[in-house]
Amino acid sequence: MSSAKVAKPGKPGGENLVFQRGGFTVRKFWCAFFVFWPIVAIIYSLISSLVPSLGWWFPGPSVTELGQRIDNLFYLILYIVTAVFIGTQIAMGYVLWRASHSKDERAWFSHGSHSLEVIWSVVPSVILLFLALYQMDVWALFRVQAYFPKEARDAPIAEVTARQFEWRIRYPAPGKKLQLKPQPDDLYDVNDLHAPINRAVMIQLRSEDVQHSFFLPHLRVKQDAIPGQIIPIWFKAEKQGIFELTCAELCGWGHYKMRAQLTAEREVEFEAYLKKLQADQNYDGHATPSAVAKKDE
Amino acid sequence: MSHSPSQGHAVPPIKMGLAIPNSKLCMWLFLGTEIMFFTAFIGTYIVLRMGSKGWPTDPDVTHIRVAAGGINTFVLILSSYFVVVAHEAMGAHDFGKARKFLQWTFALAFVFLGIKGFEYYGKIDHDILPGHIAENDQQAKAKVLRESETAVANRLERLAAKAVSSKAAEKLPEPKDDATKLKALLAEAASKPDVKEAEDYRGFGEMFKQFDLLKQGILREDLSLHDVETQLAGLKANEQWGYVFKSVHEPHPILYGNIFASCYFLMTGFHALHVIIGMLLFWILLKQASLEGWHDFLENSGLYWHFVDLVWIFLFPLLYIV
Amino acid sequence: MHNEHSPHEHPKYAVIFGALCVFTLISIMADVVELPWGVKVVAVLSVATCKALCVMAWFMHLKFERGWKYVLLAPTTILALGLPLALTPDIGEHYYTQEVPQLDDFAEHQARAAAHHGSAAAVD
Amino acid sequence: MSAAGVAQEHGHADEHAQGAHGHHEQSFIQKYVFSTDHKMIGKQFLFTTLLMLMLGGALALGVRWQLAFPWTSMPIFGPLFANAGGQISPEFYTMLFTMHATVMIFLVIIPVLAGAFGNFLIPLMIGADDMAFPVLNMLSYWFMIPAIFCFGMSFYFGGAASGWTSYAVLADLRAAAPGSGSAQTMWLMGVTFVGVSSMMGSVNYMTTIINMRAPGMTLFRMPLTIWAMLITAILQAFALPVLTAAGFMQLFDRLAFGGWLEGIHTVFFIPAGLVVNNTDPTVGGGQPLLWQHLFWFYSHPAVYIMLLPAMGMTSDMLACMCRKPIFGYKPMVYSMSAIAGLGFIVWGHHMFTSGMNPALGMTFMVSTVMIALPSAVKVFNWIGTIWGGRLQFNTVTLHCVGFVSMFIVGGLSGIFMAAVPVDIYIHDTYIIVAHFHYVVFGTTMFGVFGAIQFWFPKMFGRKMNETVGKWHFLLTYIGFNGAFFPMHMLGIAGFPRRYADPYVHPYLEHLLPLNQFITISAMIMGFAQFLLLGNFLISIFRGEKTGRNPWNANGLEWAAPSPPGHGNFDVPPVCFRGPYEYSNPNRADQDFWMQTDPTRPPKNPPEDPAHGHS
Ligand code: HEA
Ligand code: HEA
Ligand code: CUA
Ligand SMILES: [Cu+2]
Repeated sequence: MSSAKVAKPGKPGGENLVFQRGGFTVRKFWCAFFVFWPIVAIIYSLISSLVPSLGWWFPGPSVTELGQRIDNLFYLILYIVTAVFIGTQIAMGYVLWRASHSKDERAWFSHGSHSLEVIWSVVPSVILLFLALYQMDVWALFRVQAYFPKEARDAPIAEVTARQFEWRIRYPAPGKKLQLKPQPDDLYDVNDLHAPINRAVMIQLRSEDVQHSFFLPHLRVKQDAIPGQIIPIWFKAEKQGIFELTCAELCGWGHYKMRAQLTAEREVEFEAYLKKLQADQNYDGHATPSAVAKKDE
Repeated sequence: MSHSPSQGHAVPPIKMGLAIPNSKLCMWLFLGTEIMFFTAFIGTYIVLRMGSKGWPTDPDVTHIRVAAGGINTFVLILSSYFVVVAHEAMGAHDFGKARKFLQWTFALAFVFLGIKGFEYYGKIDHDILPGHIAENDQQAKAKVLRESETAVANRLERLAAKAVSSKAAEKLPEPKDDATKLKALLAEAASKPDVKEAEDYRGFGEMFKQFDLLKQGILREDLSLHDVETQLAGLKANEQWGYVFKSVHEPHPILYGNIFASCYFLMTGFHALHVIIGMLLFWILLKQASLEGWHDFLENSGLYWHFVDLVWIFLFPLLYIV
Repeated sequence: MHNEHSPHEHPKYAVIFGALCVFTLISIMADVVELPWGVKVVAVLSVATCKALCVMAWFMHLKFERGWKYVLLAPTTILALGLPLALTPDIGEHYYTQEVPQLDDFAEHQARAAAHHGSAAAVD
Repeated sequence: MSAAGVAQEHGHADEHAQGAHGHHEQSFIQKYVFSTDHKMIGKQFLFTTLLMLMLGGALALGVRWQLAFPWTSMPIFGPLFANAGGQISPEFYTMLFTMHATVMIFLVIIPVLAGAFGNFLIPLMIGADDMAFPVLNMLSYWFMIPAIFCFGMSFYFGGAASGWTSYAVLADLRAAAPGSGSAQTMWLMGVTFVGVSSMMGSVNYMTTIINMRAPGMTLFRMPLTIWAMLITAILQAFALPVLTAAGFMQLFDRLAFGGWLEGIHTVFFIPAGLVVNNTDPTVGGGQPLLWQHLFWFYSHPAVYIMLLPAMGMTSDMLACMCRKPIFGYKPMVYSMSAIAGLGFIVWGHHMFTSGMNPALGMTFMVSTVMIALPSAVKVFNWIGTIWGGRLQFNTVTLHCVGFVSMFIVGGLSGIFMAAVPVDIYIHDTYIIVAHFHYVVFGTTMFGVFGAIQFWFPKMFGRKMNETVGKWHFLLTYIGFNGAFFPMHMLGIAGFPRRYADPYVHPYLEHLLPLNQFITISAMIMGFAQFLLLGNFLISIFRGEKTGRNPWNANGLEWAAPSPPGHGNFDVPPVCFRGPYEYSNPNRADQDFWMQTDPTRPPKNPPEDPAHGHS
């Protein structure tokens, strides 16, 4: 880059690497380069969020109201963060351009500015505190048991037990309440959780072996199943359908295939499903079971 | 550095930093990290204990002896005291005295470890070891069964090996796999008049019968823990072969016993490890022909030793009294 | 400059040693005498803290050190107390229901033992 | 390796430095292997970590291969691993990302910052002739070797397979992850050794920085690198013992002996009654969440251990490259301290969905969000430093700008996670993977690459090739963003991490092409590292020779010969001013003013130009 200049003895400093600022085009190129990529990032994000058919964004609008609120918080943060991102990148591009193109012999000698320092501590801290406090109630609604809807709290519909690598589901017999300990007339199913829609339902989550995580992406629900704890979760699906239920916590080699589904259906259908489970379970070998075969194991 | 500065004027005569030797600063910083290390252990113990709806505290169950802990506390305090006076003596250049005090410290550390070892022995003797402890009747019974089966199998194996000639021993089946074959071999051996230990086998048939009773009882689950206890005591009491069951522990379920034992051994174990490291430091000192010039070393080892003492000062009430 | 203190400054180590022994005796007494559990905990832990302070102040010469001791020990103390404190809401207490099978079994067995006085009981 | 540089124009000076320490010849072993010289130890760390970077990167490419071309045989590496036709099995995949993270975090990033640059720079920058405890320093390097050995054994035994977080119960019970029995144990021992190594380093650094500064080097004349190293060492000293302790607990939980010891193991993290893989119910009484708390109590501060030194070095480089004092030196120091302090009280943000007490979740959310504040101060101050500077785009500058830019992205994505409700959805999805690669690779590694280029002349007396350096930057930067920016989208689409084959889930099937794009970008980035490695190795022997202060920088290290001899300084350094007096109007003849330069400012200094300029 530069020809080496041997340092004069006694004076610190060797050959001068610093003052070569590169050709004009080189400087322009790098400034453009650093400005270019945030633009790409933003365009890419815009495309992802505005073209849902690409599938690079949420897997559809949330099926629960609470999930909707989570999405809204996500967007709120996204707006703030995008503003900060654009702001800082523009500032960065500007100072880079200035610094690399300034015709001044010397850089501006300044150790900083107290007032600027105060401004850029206070403004973000206000924004951040607001962000934190603003999130609290959604969190409380999702996790603090006292805030759970009463209907959900009173009658958990099922107990879901995670194990390597499947989800076991236990319902109380129709008309009964779910007990902590298994009851003789409980109903069982594997990897297919049914829940009524338009009603807040609660589930008791357990793990039989290691830690798993109960993840319903379409409902924005996620809760780890911890061995030794029974953790209630609630949701209120507002749309009928079959939704993916996955495991989101590393639980061994089969973590990725710990796949199940949530069938959200109308109340009557749900009751019918429980009835059918009951009938299947009580099947004594005489009736013609249609659905028994469907069940694995 | 011996070189004089090329600059024209004098070097600012400032020694930057703290007015304590590097080694002492380093020791203190290290002790800071040690505090965090033990914080993790002690904190774990405290919260786990708070979070368990029960904790074995009865000394008859835990075999924790306040007296032993108390004496050990005293021993450590005394050894700490000897370190400071040794340090003082070093400061006064009385190396002989310092050495004597250090020897006391060293000896007391041994005493501490001895008492600690005695306590460990008591726990091991009663099988109060993490992972081994039955926490309910079911597990206690299963444990009795497991242990007595091993005891019987071991005894069989030993006897068979003794009884059968070395050539025959090669034919021996795997003892645990094939108890019946072993029994047959044993019977054969017992019938040989020239086997000295033949009398050992007298009554073994009876033993098998009684043991089977216990075993079936436990397996059928129609013995209460109390019954198992009585039967086991009966087996042990037999004059001829009771000794076979000596290694079987009394069935005493300890609720939360495993986590208790985990915490106990972890904390005291790491503390004992620190005692040993401290002893090494003192050993290095005592090995020196002259203690001259070892002042800083002694001071820093002393700091370390006091820290070891400090840890024990908290372990003692937490483990022995609370 | 140096923290080499002249001999007359030296504390009577024997006195400290005596105090430590007394503290130890107090702790043991707390165990021997029947005290409510809470009182006992507070008592022995305060005694332990006093002992620790004695050891640190005199045996470890902290009393004679300069300001750096605060810089070093204040954060350490905060962290050392803060860690167990922060663990308490999750481990020391339980927000969710704990599954402790051995606890249930234990209670069940104890109850059964009390009811049957050691006689056979063949329920699962 | 550095011998080539020693004998040059400052040869006479080196002689003096050596003279002070006796003239005895050092054998090869003493000089290059069991060296107690901080510079050599730093270089040893640097070589080791660069090597490990390649290894960790190769593992990452294995991960990427599986995600882009699931269940197809992997070229080059596939046959090596000889897994059923070079195919990656799910067990193997788990092991790949676990070991990838382990290597990258414990053997690359932490040791390259603290071990390599900490070692090399601390004594030089504070004007000491070596570390306070050279032998301890040497040991801290040599304790890396058993760590590497243990991780290697872990690999050999089939690989630890519990993620680098080694969450309890999965990592505690052998039956839970069949085949990783000894591997997980070796892994834990490796972590313990790394811990011991870091511990030794950190007490040594603290002692050295506190007590061995050159005359005049007051605390607030220390370069930000030194501040960062000091704060990092403090973080390590207080956080690491907790991990070591927890590691021991997990190790004892996993014990497996025979004889009368059979069945002995502790139960700290194991609750009772778990039926794993159809084995007998566990005995227990412990709490799995406890491990997470203890682990993150270390590992969150650890992410700042992985960042702060890079922040300090970038500050120094940026000031030099902009020929301008750092904007807000004291705020930079305070914000680093604040990051460190807050770093101790935010660990719970990794556990928002873990079944933690929700009240704790709220507390941790507030503290986590607040940690963005000191980070913001730092970002703005860096931008402020460039503002009005006189910049040239050399490789060092490029990496520094890359550092700041990537940190903004990585930091901002952290805000989403810090918000608990949002984290419910995005936890353990690829948005997390995107976040931390932006901070650990995008930020720290760019800082490190810049630092290698910047201090290379001091290390070897030669400089690295600029053109190759720029190509390396360009390709890495493009490859990096191509690889990791789309991961945000994957995360938003609910793509869980640690999945060997995510495409068994219908709602993820359509993401395969995006993953292939990511993989190709990762390969570009990966192969760009050969440029770095080649440039580095070749420049050691062929690079253009440089003098003492090729960058016209201010720090004490630039007053020493390049490379410094044993004992570092031929002239005992004295510090007369802060490290950032670039373009000081009091020096008309040059735009830098070395800390060792005894020149006094003139009697009537010109007006403070801070007000005058735009
Ligand atoms: C060098 C490493 C590093 C750094 C610096 C950070 C920095 C931060 N991290 Fe990150 N993090 C990791 C490494 C790092 N992290 C790793 C490795 C993991 C995953 C571990 C695993 O699970 O395997 C992780 C995971 C992780 C999680 C857990 C996610 C989950 O698993 O669900 C969270 C949650 O809060 C989080 C948050 C943050 C925050 C808030 C910061 C903040 O410090 C960032 C602050 C910076 C900025 C915000 C940008 C600059 C500021 C401005 C430009 C000012 C203006 C800004 C606003 C007003 C918003 N990180
Ligand atoms: C310092 C930390 C660091 C660094 C630098 C990296 C670098 C990279 N990481 Fe890593 N990563 C982690 C830390 C890091 N990672 C952590 C902590 C996890 C979490 C693990 C867990 O879940 O437990 C993770 C997980 C992780 C995943 C998620 C796996 C999963 O959840 O299923 C992925 C997937 O794409 C990934 C990819 C990459 C890539 C492509 C790079 C690239 O930057 C790598 C670029 C390549 C090189 C720099 C080297 C070039 C080498 C060659 C081309 C081969 C030559 C080989 C020889 C000569 C031997 N990483
Ligand atoms: Cu279950 Cu992952
Ligand atoms: Cu974190």
